[in-house]
Amino acid sequence: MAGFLVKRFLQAIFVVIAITLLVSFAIRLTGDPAVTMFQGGGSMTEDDLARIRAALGTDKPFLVQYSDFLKGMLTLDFGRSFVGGTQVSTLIGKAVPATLMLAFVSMAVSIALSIPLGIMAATRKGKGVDQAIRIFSLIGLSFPNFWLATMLVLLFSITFNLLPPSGMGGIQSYIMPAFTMAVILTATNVRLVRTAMLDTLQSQYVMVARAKGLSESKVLYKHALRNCAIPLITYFGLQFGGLLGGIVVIERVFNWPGLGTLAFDAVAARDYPVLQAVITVLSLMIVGINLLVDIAYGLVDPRIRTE
Amino acid sequence: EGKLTLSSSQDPGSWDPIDTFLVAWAAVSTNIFEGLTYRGPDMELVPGLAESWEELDEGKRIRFKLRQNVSFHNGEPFNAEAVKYTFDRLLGEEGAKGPQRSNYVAVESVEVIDDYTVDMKLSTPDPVLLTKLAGYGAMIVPPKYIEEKGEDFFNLNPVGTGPFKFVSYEPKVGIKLEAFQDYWGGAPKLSELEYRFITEPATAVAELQAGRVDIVIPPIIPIGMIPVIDADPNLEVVSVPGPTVDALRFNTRDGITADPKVRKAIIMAVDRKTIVDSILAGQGAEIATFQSALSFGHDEELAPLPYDPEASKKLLKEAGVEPGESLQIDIRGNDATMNEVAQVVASYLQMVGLNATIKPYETNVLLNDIIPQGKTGAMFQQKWGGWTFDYDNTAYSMYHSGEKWNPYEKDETLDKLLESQRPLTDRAERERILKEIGAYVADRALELPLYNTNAIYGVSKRVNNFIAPPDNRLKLDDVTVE
Amino acid sequence: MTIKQAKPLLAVEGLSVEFGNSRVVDDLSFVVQPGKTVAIVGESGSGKSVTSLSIMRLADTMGAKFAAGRIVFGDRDLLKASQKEMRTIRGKEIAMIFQEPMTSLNPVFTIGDQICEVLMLHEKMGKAAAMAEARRLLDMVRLPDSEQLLKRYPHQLSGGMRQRVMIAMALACRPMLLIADEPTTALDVTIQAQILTIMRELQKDLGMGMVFITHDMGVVAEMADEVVVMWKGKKVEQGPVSQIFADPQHPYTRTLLAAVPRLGSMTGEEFPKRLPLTVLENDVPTVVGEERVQDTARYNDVPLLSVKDLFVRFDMRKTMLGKVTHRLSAVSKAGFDIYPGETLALVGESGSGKSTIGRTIQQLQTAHLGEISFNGRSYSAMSAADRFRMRQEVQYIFQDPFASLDPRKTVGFSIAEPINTHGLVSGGKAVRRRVDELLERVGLSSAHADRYPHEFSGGQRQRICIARALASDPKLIIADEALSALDVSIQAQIINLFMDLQAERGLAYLFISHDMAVVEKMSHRVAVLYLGQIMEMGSRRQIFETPRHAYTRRLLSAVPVADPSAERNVTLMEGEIPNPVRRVGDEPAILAHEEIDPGHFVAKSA
Amino acid sequence: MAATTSSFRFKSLEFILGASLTVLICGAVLLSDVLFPGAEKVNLLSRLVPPLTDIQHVFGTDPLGRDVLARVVAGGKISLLVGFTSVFGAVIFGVFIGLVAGYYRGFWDMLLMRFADLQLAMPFILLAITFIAIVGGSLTNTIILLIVSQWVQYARLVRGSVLTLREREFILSAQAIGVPDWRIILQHLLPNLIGPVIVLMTLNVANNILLESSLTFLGLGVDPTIPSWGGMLADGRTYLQTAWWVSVFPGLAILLTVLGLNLLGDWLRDSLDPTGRTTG
Ligand SMILES: Nc1ncnc2c1ncn2[C@@H]1O[C@H](COP(=O)(O)OP(=O)(O)OP(=O)(O)O)[C@@H](O)[C@H]1O
Ligand SMILES: Nc1ncnc2c1ncn2[C@@H]1O[C@H](COP(=O)(O)OP(=O)(O)OP(=O)(O)O)[C@@H](O)[C@H]1O
Ligand SMILES: [Mg+2]
Ligand SMILES: [Mg+2]
Ligand code: NI
Repeated sequence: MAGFLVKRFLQAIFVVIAITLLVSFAIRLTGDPAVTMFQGGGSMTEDDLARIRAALGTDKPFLVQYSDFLKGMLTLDFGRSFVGGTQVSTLIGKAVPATLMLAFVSMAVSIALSIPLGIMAATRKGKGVDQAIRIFSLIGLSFPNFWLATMLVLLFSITFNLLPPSGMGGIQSYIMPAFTMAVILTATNVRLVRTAMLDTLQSQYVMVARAKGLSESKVLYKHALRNCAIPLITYFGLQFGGLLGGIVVIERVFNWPGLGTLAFDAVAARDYPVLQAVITVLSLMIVGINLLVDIAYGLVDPRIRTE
Repeated sequence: EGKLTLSSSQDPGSWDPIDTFLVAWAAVSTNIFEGLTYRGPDMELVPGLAESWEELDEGKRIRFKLRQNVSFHNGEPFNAEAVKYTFDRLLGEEGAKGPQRSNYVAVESVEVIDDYTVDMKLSTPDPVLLTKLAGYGAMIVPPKYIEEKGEDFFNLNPVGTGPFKFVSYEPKVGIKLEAFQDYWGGAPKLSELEYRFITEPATAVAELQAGRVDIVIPPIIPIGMIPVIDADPNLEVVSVPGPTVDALRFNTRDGITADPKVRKAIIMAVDRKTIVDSILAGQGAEIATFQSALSFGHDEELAPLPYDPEASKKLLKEAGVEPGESLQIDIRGNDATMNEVAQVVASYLQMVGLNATIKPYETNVLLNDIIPQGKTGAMFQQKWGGWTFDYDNTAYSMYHSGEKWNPYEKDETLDKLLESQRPLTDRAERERILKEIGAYVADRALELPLYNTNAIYGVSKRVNNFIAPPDNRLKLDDVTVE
Repeated sequence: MTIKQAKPLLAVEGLSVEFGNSRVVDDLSFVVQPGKTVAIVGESGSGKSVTSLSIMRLADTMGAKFAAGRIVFGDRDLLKASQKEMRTIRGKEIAMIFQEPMTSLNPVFTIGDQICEVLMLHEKMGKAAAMAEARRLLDMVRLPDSEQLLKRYPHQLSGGMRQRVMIAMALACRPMLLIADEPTTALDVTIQAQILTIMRELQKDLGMGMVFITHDMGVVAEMADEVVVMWKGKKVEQGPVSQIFADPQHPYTRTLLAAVPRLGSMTGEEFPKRLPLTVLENDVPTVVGEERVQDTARYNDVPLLSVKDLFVRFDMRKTMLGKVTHRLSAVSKAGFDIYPGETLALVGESGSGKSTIGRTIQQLQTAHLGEISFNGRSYSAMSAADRFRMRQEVQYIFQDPFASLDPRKTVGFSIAEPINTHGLVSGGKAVRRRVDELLERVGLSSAHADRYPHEFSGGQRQRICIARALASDPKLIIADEALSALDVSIQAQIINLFMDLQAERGLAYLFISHDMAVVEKMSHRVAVLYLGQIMEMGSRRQIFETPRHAYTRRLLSAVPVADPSAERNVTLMEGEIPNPVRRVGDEPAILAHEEIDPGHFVAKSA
Repeated sequence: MAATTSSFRFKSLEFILGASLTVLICGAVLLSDVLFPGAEKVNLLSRLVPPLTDIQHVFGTDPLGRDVLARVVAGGKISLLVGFTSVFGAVIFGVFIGLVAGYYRGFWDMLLMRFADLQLAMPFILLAITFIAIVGGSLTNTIILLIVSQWVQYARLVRGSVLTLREREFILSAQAIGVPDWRIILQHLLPNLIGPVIVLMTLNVANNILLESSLTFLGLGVDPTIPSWGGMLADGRTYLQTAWWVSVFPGLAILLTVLGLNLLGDWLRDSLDPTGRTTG
C-alpha cells in the first residue's frame, strides 16, 4: 500500500507538470492578456503593449515563465492575477471551498436520490415505477442546466420569494444550485444504478442472500449493490471531478464565487497565473479523486488487487 | 439613510485607478475617487477637485486651482502634493504596469506651485485631456496611505476623496461602501452602498425582481428582458443613449468588399432602422458614423445611407457581383444582440442576392488574432465604448493605418486628417475636422454603421433621485431609497 | 406404519414448474416428516434443484412459473405466500444449501460477514457473539484456522471449503427443514463423513427434516429414510430407502443403481477397465458397450507432463509497508509425471491443493518455485507460440462449471470457442456440427447450444464444460471434480467417454476427484495429497489394495457404501485441524519420500 | 419454433416505441428541407408570435420571426449529427482504452489513466477555447473536441468494470483455452460491461447536443443562422420569462430524441443480457 501510494504520488507530480505545461503553453497561443486589458475602450500602441507585457512578465520566453511558475509553486506562491494583481492564492483559497461545498452537496443529494430510485427501477423493471423513473430522469437531461436553474429561480425566488436567487450565503443559498445540479446528475445516475443493478440481480449469491431470509433492502443494498458498485464508484468519481472543473454555468447562474467562475473569467481575460493555479489545484484534486476511486475498488471488491 | 444595492456585471479585480479600463471599475469608483475635473450624467465638464483651471503656453500647460478643505477617507489632506503624487505614479513605474497610462502620455510633468495650485506640463496639447482628467487613471490618490500600506494593499483597499468610503471587498462577490460624512460636497444621503458582481443577465434581473438589488448597472440587461422589468410594478427601465456603437467593418483590401460600390450596396441592403426598432426594441439609434450622438465630432447633418434594396442590387450588378456570391461576417460569439442582428443582416443580404454566413469567435481570439492579423471575413464586428465621448478616440484607432483595429485600410488622406486634429486646442476647428473624417469614412463606406445602443438600467421604484449616466459612472450621493 | 403418522413438516403436492413453455417439474408429490430425511435422486436436469428452489420460493426470481400444485409447510401453502412472508421462513425455518458454492457466496464479503448475517438476523445476536458462533460453526465443519478464515473472501477458498461455508451458513440457525442440494460434491470422503454425521446429529437433536439431493448412492444409503427418484421432471418412484435399494421398481431406478460405482469392485485388476453401461432403451434397462481393459498408458514415452518440486504460496497478511508476514503454502514440493494415455488421479483432503496444482499447470496461477514441463519442454523455455499450442493440448475443466462459463454467451459459443481459437474446424456450419456432436456425446442435445448457462442444471453445466474441454482435441485434460455433479448413470457414460478417447487418441488425464470408487475405476495411478504435499503415490492397485499411509487408509475407510443395510464405521477425525497458513520463515516441513515398491512412494512421517 | 442464436427480440414494446420515435425524428429531420422550406426566413414583422395563435406558426415564432416548428425540425440536422458522431467517437475511443488499461494493467494502465487524469483536470471551456483557437472552428472540429473531452468517461468506466471482470473465472477459463486477448476483450469482457456504457452513451447524446450550443457561446465557429436545438435553447434564454416557446420546443425535441434512444438503449442492454430470461 505504501509503495503504491508513493508511486501514485510521483505519477501525480508528472500529471500536474504535464497539464500545467500543456495549458500554459496552449493558452498563450490564444490571446494576449495585454491586449485584453485594453478592452473597454483604450487605444493602445505597440509600446503600451510592450510595457504591459514587461510588467506582467509575458515578454519572457515561455520556458522561463513556466519555470518561474514552477518555482513559485514549490513555495506555494502562485503569483498575482493579471487582472487587478490580487494574490492568486487568495482567489483560489476562496473559490476552492465554495466549489467543493457545492459539488459535495450536489453529489450527496444526487447519490442519495439516485441509488434508491435506481434500485427501485431495477427491481420493478418494466413496471410503471420503472417507466416513470426512467422518463422523469430524461427530463432532467433534455433541458440545459441554465434552463432548469432559471425555472427554479422564477418559481422559488420570484413567485414565492422563498430562496435567494443567487449568491453564496447560508444553507438556503445552497438549495437551488445544489438541487439543479443534483437533478442533472441524478438523471444519469438513476439509469446507471438501474443498469448496474440489473446486471447483478440475477446472480446466484443474490438468491442465496434471499434464501437466508434477509430483508429485501439488505439483499439489494448490501449484497447486490456492493457487487455492482465498481461502475458506480467510477462514475461518481468522474462526476465529482467534473463538477469541480465544469460547473461554470451553474456557478454563473447562481453567481457562485467558485472555481468554475474563476477559471472562466481567467480564460476570458487570459489571466495566466490564475489559470495555471486553477489547473494545478484542479489536477491535484482530480488525481486525488481518481486515487481514492482506485483504492475504493480494492475495498469494494477484494478480487481487485491494487497495483 | 438607507442602503442601496447595485449589481455590476464584472469584478475589475483591483480598485487602483491606473489598473483598468473596465466600466465596471468606474461604476463603483466614481463614488470613491475624484479627479480634478468632473463630468456628470449631463456630460458637461465641471470642476471636480480642481476649482478652476486655465490653459497656458498655448495649451502646453494647464494651471489648476485646487479645492481646499478636502480630505481623503483616511483623514489625509488633499493638496497639490497629492496631485503631483498621483500623476508621478501614473506616469512612472507603477503606471507602466497598467493600461491607463497610455491615455495620459501628453502629460509631461506636474509641478506644485503652492499647496493648492499645480501646473500640468504637456508635451503636446491634448484637447481631450480635461475630459480624461475626469476619469479613470487621473483619479487623485492619497500619497501617504499608498506609501505606508503599499501598492498591493491599495489595490484591495481603495481610499479616495469621494462621497463614499470603502468598507470591504470580496473578490468575485462584491464591494461595500459607506457614507463619507466629511465629504466636501456634503455627506451623501445614503448610508451604505453595496455592489454585487453578477455576470449573468438573467440572474441580475432575477435579483432585481426579487428585490435584493435596487439598480442593475449596464451593460447586462438583455433587450429581450426589458418587457419583464416593465411588467413588474416595482421596477422600471431607465435608459439613456450610451457611448457604445456597433458596426460591421468591411475588409476593404480583398474580395468583393474591396470595391466601395459593393460596400455601399451592402449598406443599402440592410434596413438598419427596422433592426433598431425591432431587435433593439428602440433602445438605440441608427448611426451614420462610428460614434454616438453625444460624441464630440458627431455630425447631425450627416445622414446614413438609405435602405434601398433596389439601388443596392443595381450597384452590385454594376460592380459585377453575381447573385449568390457569398461573404462571411465575423462576430463576437458571446454578444447575444449582435448574434441576432447579424442573422438579420444576413437575411437582408440574402434579399439582394448575397449569401452571408456568420462566424462567431471567442472575443479574445477575435480581438487578439483575427482582426489585428487581418484574418477576418468580408465583414467583422467592431464594437467601441469610447468613454471620452470624443470621435478622435474611436476614429484614430479605427482608421489610422497601422492601428491594431485597422488591419486593411491604408489611406493617406485619412491618416493626415486624423493626425491634423490631434494637437488642436481650438475646439471648433477640431470638430470641423472630425466631422470631415466622419463624412470621408461614410463616403468611403469603410463600415456598415449599425447603431448606438442605450445604456439600460433596471431600477427599483424605491430608488429616488437617480439620474442614469450614459457612461456608467454613477455618483450616488444624491440618491435616496424608501 | 402410517398409524402414528405425525403431521408432515413439508408436503409437496402435485407440483408443476415451468420455464417459458417447458415444464421442468411435473406433478411432483412427496412429504417430509420431522426428523426424517427424504433423498431426491435422479437424472441430472430432472428438476431436483428447481424443486428445492420452488420450496424456497426463489424459483420465482429465475422466471419460473408454478403451473399447479401446493407446497404445504406447517399449515401454510408456500406457493400462496408473499415474498414478505417467505422472508420470515427462509433461513430460519427452511434453510438451503445451494448446489454451486462458488457462485453462491457473495464475492465481495468476507466469510465471517456472510455467516454472521444470518445469525444476527434470525438469532438476534450481536456482532461479537455472532462472530464467535460463526467460528464455532466453521470449526464444526472442520475448516482450518477458523478465526482467520472469517476474514477471508470466497475466492481465497478451495471448492470444498466454500461448500463447507455454505453448510455452516445453512445450519447456523438450526432450521426445521434443511434442503441440501448436493451438499458434499466437493468434499473428500473423510470430511464428507464428518459433515454427514453432524447433519444427522442436528437432525436428531432438533427434529430437523431434510430434503437431501445427491447423486451419490452411498450417501443416500447412509442418510435417507425415504427416497424419491426423479426422471425427466417426474417422480418415477418413491419408497423407503431399503426398499429402493433392495427392490427398485422403475427401470430408471434400476439403471441408476446398476451404474453406481462400488469401491473394491476392481480389486485384483492391474488396469482400469471400461465397463459396459446400463442404459434405458425404450424404458427397458439394457446393457450396451464393450468391456475393455484400459491398458493405454505409454510409460516408455517421454512424460507428457512433468511436475517437479512445485511450490505454490499465497501471501495472506502484510504489514503496512507491504512486507508479507503470513503465507499459505497451498502446494509444497509436489512432483509427478503423467504419461501419454495415462490417467493420474489426484485425491486428497479438501483444501489440500489439488485445484491449485491444476491451475498452475494451466498457467492460471504462478508457481513460487518448481518446474513444469510439457512434452519434455519446460514452461519457462517455451515461446509464445508453444504456449498457445499448449493451451490447446492441455485443457482444464474447472471445479465450478457455472463460474467458468460466460453468462452472456450461449453454451454453443463457449463450446465452439476452443475450436475457433485453434482453428480446428473451419466453416461456421462445420463448427456447429462439431458442437452438436460434442453436446450429444456428453448426453445433451444440439438444441441446448442456443441456451445460456443459467438455463441449465448443475450437472448439465458440468457436462458443457466437459464438452468444451473435449472440443479442442487436447492431449491432456485436467478434470477438477469434473464428474462430481453428475448422476451416476451419466457419470458412467462420461467415464466411458473419457476412456474411449483415451484408447482412441492416447489422451491423458489428471483426474482430481474425491470419489474414490470412480478413481478406482478410472485411474492408472493415484497420488494422495495432504496439506499441499504428496503423501502417497503409486499404481491404482498399490493404493487401493495396499495403502500405506495413514491418511490414505482413512480416506478409503470413509467411503460410504451404497447399501443401506451395511454397517457404518465412521471414524470421526478429531483434534486440531491442520492450518496451512504460517508465518513467513516458519515454513512447513517437507516430507521425504520412500519408494516401498516399484512406483509406490510413501511420505515418511516427520 | 426454431431457436435462433440472436437474442434480439424485435417485438418488444421498448424496441417498437424506441425505434419508431427515433425513425420519426430522424426522418423528419432529414426531410426538413422538403417539409419546411425556408426555415431560416427572418421576418421582423412577426417576432415572438405565441404558439397556436397563427396557423402558419403552430409552435410560434422566435425573436427573429422565424417559425419555431420549422427551425426545430431543421435544427435536428446539426444536433443529431453532432450528438451521434461525437458520442460514437468517444465511445469507440474510450471503451478501447478502458479495455486495454483494465485488462493489461501495469504500465499501460498507469500511462493511460494518467492521461485520463490530464484530460479530466482540463475544464471543458479551457479545452474548447484553446483547441478551437489552435485548430480553428468547424463542425468537424467541434465533434473532435467533444470526443477528446469525453472519451475519459467511457475509458474509466470500462476500466473499472474490467478490473473485476478479469478476475472472474470465466475469463480465466477463456485464457486457459488460449483465446487470444483481443477476443477475450471483445467477446467476453465487452458484453459483460456494456450495460453502463450504453446508458452513458444514450444520455450523452443529449448532453452533447446541449454542449454544442455552449460552444457557440464560447465562440466556436458554428453559424447561428443554421438552426440547432442547443443553439435555440441558448437563444431562448433571455426570453424564458416572456416567450417560453422559443426554448421549450427544442428542449422537447431533445427529450423525445433521448427518450427514443434510451428505449433503444434499454432494449439493447436487455438483448445483450440473457441472464434472468428463458430462451424459448
Ligand atoms: N487465491 C487464493 N488466495 C489465498 N488462498 C488460496 C487462494 N486459492 C486457494 N487458496 C488456498 O489454497 C489452499 C488449496 O486450495 P485448492 O483450491 O488447491 O484446494 P483443493 O485441494 O482443490 O480443495 P477442494 O477439494 O476443496 O477443492 C486452500 O487452503 C485455499 O484456501
Ligand atoms: N432459468 C432456467 N431457465 C430455463 N430452464 C431452466 C432454468 N433453470 C433450470 N432449467 C432447466 O430445468 C431443468 C431442471 O433443472 P434442475 O436444476 O432442477 O436440475 P437438477 O435435477 O438439479 O440437475 P442436476 O443434478 O444436474 O443439478 C433442466 O433441464 C434445466 O435445463
Ligand atoms: Mg441441480
Ligand atoms: Mg478444488
Ligand atoms: Ni460425489
